[in-house]
Amino acid sequence: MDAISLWISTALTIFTVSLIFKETPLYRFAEHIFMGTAMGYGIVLAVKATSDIVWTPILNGQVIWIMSIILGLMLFTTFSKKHSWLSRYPTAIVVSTGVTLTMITVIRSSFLSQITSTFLNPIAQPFTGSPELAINNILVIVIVICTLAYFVFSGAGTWQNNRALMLVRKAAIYFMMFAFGAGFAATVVSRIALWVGRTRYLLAPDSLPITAIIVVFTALILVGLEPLQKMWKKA
Amino acid sequence: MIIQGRVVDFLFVAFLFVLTYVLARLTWIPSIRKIAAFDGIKEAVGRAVEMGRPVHMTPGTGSLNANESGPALIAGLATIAYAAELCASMKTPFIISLGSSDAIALTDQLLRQSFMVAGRSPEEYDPSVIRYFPGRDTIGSSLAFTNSVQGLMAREKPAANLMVGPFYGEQIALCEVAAKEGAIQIGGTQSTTQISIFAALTDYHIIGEEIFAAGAYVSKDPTQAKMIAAEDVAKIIAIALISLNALLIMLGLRILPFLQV
Amino acid sequence: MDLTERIEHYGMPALYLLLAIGIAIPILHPIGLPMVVGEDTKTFYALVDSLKPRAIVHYGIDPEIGGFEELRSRMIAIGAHLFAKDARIVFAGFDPNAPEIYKLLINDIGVPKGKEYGVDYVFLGYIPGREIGIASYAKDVHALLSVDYFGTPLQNLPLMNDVKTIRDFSLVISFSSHELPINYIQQVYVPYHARVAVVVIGVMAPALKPYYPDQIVGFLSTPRQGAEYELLLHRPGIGVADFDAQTIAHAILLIFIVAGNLIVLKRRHSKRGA
Amino acid sequence: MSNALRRSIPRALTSLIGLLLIVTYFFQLPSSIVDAVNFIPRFSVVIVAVAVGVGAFTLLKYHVSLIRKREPGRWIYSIVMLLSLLLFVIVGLGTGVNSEAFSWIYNALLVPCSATTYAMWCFFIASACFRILRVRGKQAAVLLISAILVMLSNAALGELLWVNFPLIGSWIQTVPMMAVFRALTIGIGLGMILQGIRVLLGRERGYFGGS
Repeated sequence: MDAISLWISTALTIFTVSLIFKETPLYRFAEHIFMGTAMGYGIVLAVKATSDIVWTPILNGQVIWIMSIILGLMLFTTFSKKHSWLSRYPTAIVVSTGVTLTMITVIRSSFLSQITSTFLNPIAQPFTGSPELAINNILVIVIVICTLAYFVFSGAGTWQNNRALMLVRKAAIYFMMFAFGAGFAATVVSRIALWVGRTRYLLAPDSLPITAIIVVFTALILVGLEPLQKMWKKA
Repeated sequence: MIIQGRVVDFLFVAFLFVLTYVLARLTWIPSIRKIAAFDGIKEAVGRAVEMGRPVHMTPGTGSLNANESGPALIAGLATIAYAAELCASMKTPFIISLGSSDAIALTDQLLRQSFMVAGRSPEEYDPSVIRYFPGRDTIGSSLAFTNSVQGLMAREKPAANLMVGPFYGEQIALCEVAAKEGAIQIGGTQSTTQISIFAALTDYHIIGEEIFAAGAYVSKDPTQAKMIAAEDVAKIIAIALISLNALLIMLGLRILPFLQV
Repeated sequence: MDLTERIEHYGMPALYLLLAIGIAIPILHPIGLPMVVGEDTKTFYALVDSLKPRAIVHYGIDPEIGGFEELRSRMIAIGAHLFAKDARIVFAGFDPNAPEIYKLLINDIGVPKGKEYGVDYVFLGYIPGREIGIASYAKDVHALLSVDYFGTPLQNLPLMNDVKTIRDFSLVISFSSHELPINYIQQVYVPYHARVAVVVIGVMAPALKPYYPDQIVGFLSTPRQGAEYELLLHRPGIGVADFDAQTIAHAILLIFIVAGNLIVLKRRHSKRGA
Repeated sequence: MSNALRRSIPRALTSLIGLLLIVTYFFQLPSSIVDAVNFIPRFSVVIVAVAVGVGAFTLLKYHVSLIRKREPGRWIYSIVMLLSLLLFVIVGLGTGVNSEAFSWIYNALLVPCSATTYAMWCFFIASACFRILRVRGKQAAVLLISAILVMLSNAALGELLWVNFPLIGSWIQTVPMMAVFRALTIGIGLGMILQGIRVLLGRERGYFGGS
């Protein structure tokens, strides 16, 4: 990478990360650059995607694709008070495809196959299986059932007040807390690895001096900006 | 003919459709258990009123027509519409960060409705409360969205931060920045890999499927409660199947093949 | 201000600074903290080590660019090991970031002298379509692609003449930061019973663990396994530095968690006293 | 009539599309019908792509208003935003996405910003550990214990204390954690299905029909 882009990207890196200490004009600058480039990139990608999908069929005489563009443009009516209802038509198409496609795939992947993978043998074939496997299988079955029962919403004040059910719900909360703790901690390693990678970039031989200069500059702004502004106001 | 391998799937969907239809016909109205997190929304808005600071809400990023993120986005918007209604009736300012360009029109419509329900005139509704940042649907990653929302929260110092919808890890940044400003936090998502972060970091956690119950929970329409009851029936079927199998498999019988058709 | 208040007040910035410095030190000067090599790493190492010379291996570059850092040390170590075992490697990716990552990776691995592009390794570029892409790749590579990433026709590449379907691979490895390995299992293991090995980031571990060791033959899921692999390979590199950084960072975190709990204890104590 | 155009027809359209997609997914139908129905998802992809324009317009409208008002401490940055947006769009549409100039800007501006935003999560998870992992009550204690066990098993520290620490961590993740997440997945799946039914019946609050 050439020197200019090395300077720019190192500066943007340090300005962005400085938010963990304070929001300064440096972060604001990097933030708006990011916002602008991301939006610009999004526009370029969208123009490319639209022309890739729509252009060739239209040239081949499939005029119906013009409809899709018109429907998309109807979303712009949201900026008008009078005609904003027109945006409901494209939204209807988008929402119903999204919801329905999810619905039909989820039945298998989240419902049926999750149930069938909980079809475990609680005694793990008593003559061949290991006791650990049996304990694990029983635990899985119990936890899945308790957690599912926790999310039964109806029947409040009537049959949900059953002693046993209340106990099940209480157990479910603890099971969930235990799982959430583990799930939270399991992400720690990956998150640290992210910054390790960025540190390796910042401390690479050719960017090390640049990093040092920009870190010092950013630190000065972080510490000195507020006192300076106060002095400015007094004067 | 039903396509091979989809028979059980079809029967199940058909069953749910029939079940909701039948339940809707009944005069019986199920009572729904309290979900603490939704009452937390009231508390959060109340605190914003006290402190005179805005409420920040976001349904995360994703596209309305995408698998999984679409339904979660709609669920998030339902919760946000409810929170916006509370804000409108208490005349407290709020900001909505959107990371989905296709949801802007929908959000706008929902907010107009919220203002009307809250008894405010539609003229008082200012569309600039919707702040859009390029998100997952536009550039394939939520990082630009996250970066901008971090900055927004550091500047506007919200008293409450409501995050319900599809999240992919960025909530850790949003929660921490909001926590630094002392905001009360409520969060929920459909993504199982991300639920733990919300559970650990938020004051009120809308756990997993509870986000889909939002609309039903806050509305006074009895049909909504019946929809929740239909879901409960399906859950009880799942519990029954798992326990039944555990019993039968010990006797050497297998019911698994019937579910794989 | 007493001690607990001071910890609460200055805790965050101190934690950030310590973390940044603690991670920077081993990156500049790897320490080489002691470690035990785990079973999963040994299994994976043996898997690659037992490859016959000239065996063909699919090397799936399937992470997002953000997930690459966590996988980097393992990708380098395994790549270097494959070259050392005289395996022939077909690099390809089902994530759009594959070309960017390939450029960094091939530089990191360092192609040994005498290895020739087209004979000993090829790069097929990004293959779109995710699960569908994997399925057609497994069925017939030549029907799916006619040229490699650099535009060379596949029939001009000696290595590709020995590859027709997924059955020609002795080992299929996917390095990924999302659910693509599951698609490999569905499209490569289930229909063809190819030997699939998977290397993923920690967040994906719970999703893939159930498939190991029944459907997949090798499974690595934490960055420390990169360091372990480097030790087995006698080629200490960034994995060892990463491991040092992780250990230091975890130590700092644990100290701060203890400090946070001390604050809670102290408060509870003083409340009771008052 | 106007009410029909404004409410009933979009609602009917939603149900119709959903029904068509469900039927073609489950039943074997003549390929001409299947092809026709398959147009719908592709249409919706185009709509979503065009919607990016709505997003861009919303963003620009807000920032232009900041610039007009000369909002202190904000408007200069809005100009920075506008300029970088324009630069990217002009280069991107002018020279194409595979050009040298485009990839230079991409690598110098977009890559460091996204990589750093991502890498910052390291600091955020650290401060979350410090802030959250405290024994405030019984539930928090359970969360803390499992979090620490998993963290110890992931780092070398646990192993130095006891060789079997990594086993504990992986057991927690493969048995209790997996079981809880499986139950959550089942529930979330059901939630999505029922939401789908609500949308198709025009009863979902997060969609227009809910009132």
